[in-house]
Amino acid sequence: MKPMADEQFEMEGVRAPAAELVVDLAGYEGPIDVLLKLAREQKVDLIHISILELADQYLKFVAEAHRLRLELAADYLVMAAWLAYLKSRLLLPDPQPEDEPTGEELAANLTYQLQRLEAMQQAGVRVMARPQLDRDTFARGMPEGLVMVSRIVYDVSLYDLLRAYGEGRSRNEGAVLHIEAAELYSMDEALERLTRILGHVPEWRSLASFLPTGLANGLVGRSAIAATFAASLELARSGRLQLRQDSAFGPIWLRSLPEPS
Amino acid sequence: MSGDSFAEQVRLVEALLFASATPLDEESLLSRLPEGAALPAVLGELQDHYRSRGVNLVKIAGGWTLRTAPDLGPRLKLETSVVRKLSRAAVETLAIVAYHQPVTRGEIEEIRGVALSKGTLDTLMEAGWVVPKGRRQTPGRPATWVTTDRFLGHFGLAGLTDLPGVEELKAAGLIGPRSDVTLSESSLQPDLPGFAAPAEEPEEPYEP
Amino acid sequence: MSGDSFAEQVRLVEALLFASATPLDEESLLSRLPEGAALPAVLGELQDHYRSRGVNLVKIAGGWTLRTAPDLGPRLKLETSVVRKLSRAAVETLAIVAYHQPVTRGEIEEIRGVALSKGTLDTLMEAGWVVPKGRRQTPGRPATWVTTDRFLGHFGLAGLTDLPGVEELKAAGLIGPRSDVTLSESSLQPDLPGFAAPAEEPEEPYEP
Repeated sequence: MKPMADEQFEMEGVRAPAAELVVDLAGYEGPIDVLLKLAREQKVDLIHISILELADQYLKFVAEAHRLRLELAADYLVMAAWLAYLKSRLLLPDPQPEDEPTGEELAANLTYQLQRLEAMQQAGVRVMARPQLDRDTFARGMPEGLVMVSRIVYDVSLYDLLRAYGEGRSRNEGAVLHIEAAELYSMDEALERLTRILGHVPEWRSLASFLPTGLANGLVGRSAIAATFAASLELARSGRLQLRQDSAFGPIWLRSLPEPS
Repeated sequence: MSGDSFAEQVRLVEALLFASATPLDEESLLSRLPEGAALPAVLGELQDHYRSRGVNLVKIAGGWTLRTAPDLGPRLKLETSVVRKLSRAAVETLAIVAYHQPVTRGEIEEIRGVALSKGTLDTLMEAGWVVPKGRRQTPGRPATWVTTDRFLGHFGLAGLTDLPGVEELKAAGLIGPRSDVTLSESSLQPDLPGFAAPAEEPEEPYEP
Repeated sequence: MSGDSFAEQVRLVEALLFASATPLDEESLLSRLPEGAALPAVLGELQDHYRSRGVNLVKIAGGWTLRTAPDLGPRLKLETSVVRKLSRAAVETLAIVAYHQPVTRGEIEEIRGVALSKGTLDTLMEAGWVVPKGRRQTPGRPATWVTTDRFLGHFGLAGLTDLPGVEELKAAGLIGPRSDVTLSESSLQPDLPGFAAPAEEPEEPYEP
């Protein structure tokens, strides 16, 4: 499997001419990975690994990379510096203040990191070695499916029903009453119509003959009678016509008066 | 590969039939078996094996496939009950149908003062509580809605006359002036419910 | 229905497992069996029956399903198979997420001792094997990553406790939080690689 080049690590593998150390940077996944590979070469359990020896090997690895003029990522150089420091802590007596970890503690932690990385690398290999779906093992190609029929049960009681109805009614009881504008023959229209005809009516004629034609007998017709009558009263008051009714409920007659000169 | 035992051939054909997304004809099966494999015998063996099981080997449209046994078909279905809340609009609409039936959609909207969203009557019809019955003899001949026996059953009513009357609802405090709305407020806020022009309700998510 | 014989229960469960497109958990199976059915015995019977056949009964992601026998894989080579080659970084990262979940990007980088390149988690997420889930309640509230049921399904794992060697790793203290001092606490070398969190790549904003 070709490892994916990490972004700070895009150089191709380079082999040292000498057999002593092979530097193939493209194959490493960072400094800890390099350390782990070097540690494996010691062929002992990681718990008993010699950190001093490991530090030496790593420093040699970095030196070799330098000799080959390989550009090492900063991580690798920082690790080299840290290992050199650790080496000195392990070799010299420990005059450190108490809140500082001892050289042995630092070494133990490095061992732990190596173990943990190794454990994860092995786990990855073991997981990948399992039978994989659509490679080693296949699921049913034509599942007929299981039919799930769900029946909906509504959670609503008679009380909910009555309350909802009551709320609706209560809401509407407080509502504003809208009166629709009815289509009626207005007094203004009647006044205009009568005024237009006046002057041509010297003889008595019944009020009914002044009604606009083509009106239905219903509400609009009745409103036309009322409006025309009211308009005739208005014109009589201003002295433009005369009104006459011979008996109760009898026909109403009208005629025009000459314009006051 | 030619060394496959008969049992191995049976295993392979079984796996192929299981995993294939289509029925496999004998040609396709043979192409995956060693030269000279006795496919008819293999298929015969599998057919015998599965005859009494929950899955059968059947030939469909020239290809072989594994199918669940026909007698188990109904057992593969599962009916479950899902308890759901009815929306407020639906409850109110149901109540209006109950009290005013037969009632048209337009009349329900007039009573509620808002337009009825699409799913509301559908939901009630699906629940089996209301049905359309007849038409109003007015222009457009709109359908009228009534409640069903199932509605009476769900709410434990012997009949529609069991529903309390408007006066009784008033006495029970279920109808009455709303204390939270005063006249002065309502004149300031023309968009109070019941005052605004009917507007389409926000459609509630409705799943069939 | 309660009169189902054991053999009938086996047939029914077999048919259910064949018909279902996904693994079925025991609850779903029980809901389709008569009251008091001996599901463990039924499953045991089926598992035994299929052990030597071309299809096996396996437990995956908490449910039961039938899968073709792994040894036949190379012989099946169905058109649907797309084998994904994973980079070494991706395999290691997948293992770390699987064994340490929920885990942040920073923690993955700490274990590997190297910054994670951009595509690695993307590749795993694209495969449907890992997803971000929740955030760690630490400064920066980093997203944490977990594996999915699809990951379990792909690798045929019944659950996370079924991961290879998970018990041993736990016992060895190589999985789980570590209580003792970490090197990053060393005041002398606060920025050592692998000990402090590596230089964080600009994290894309992540909305759960």
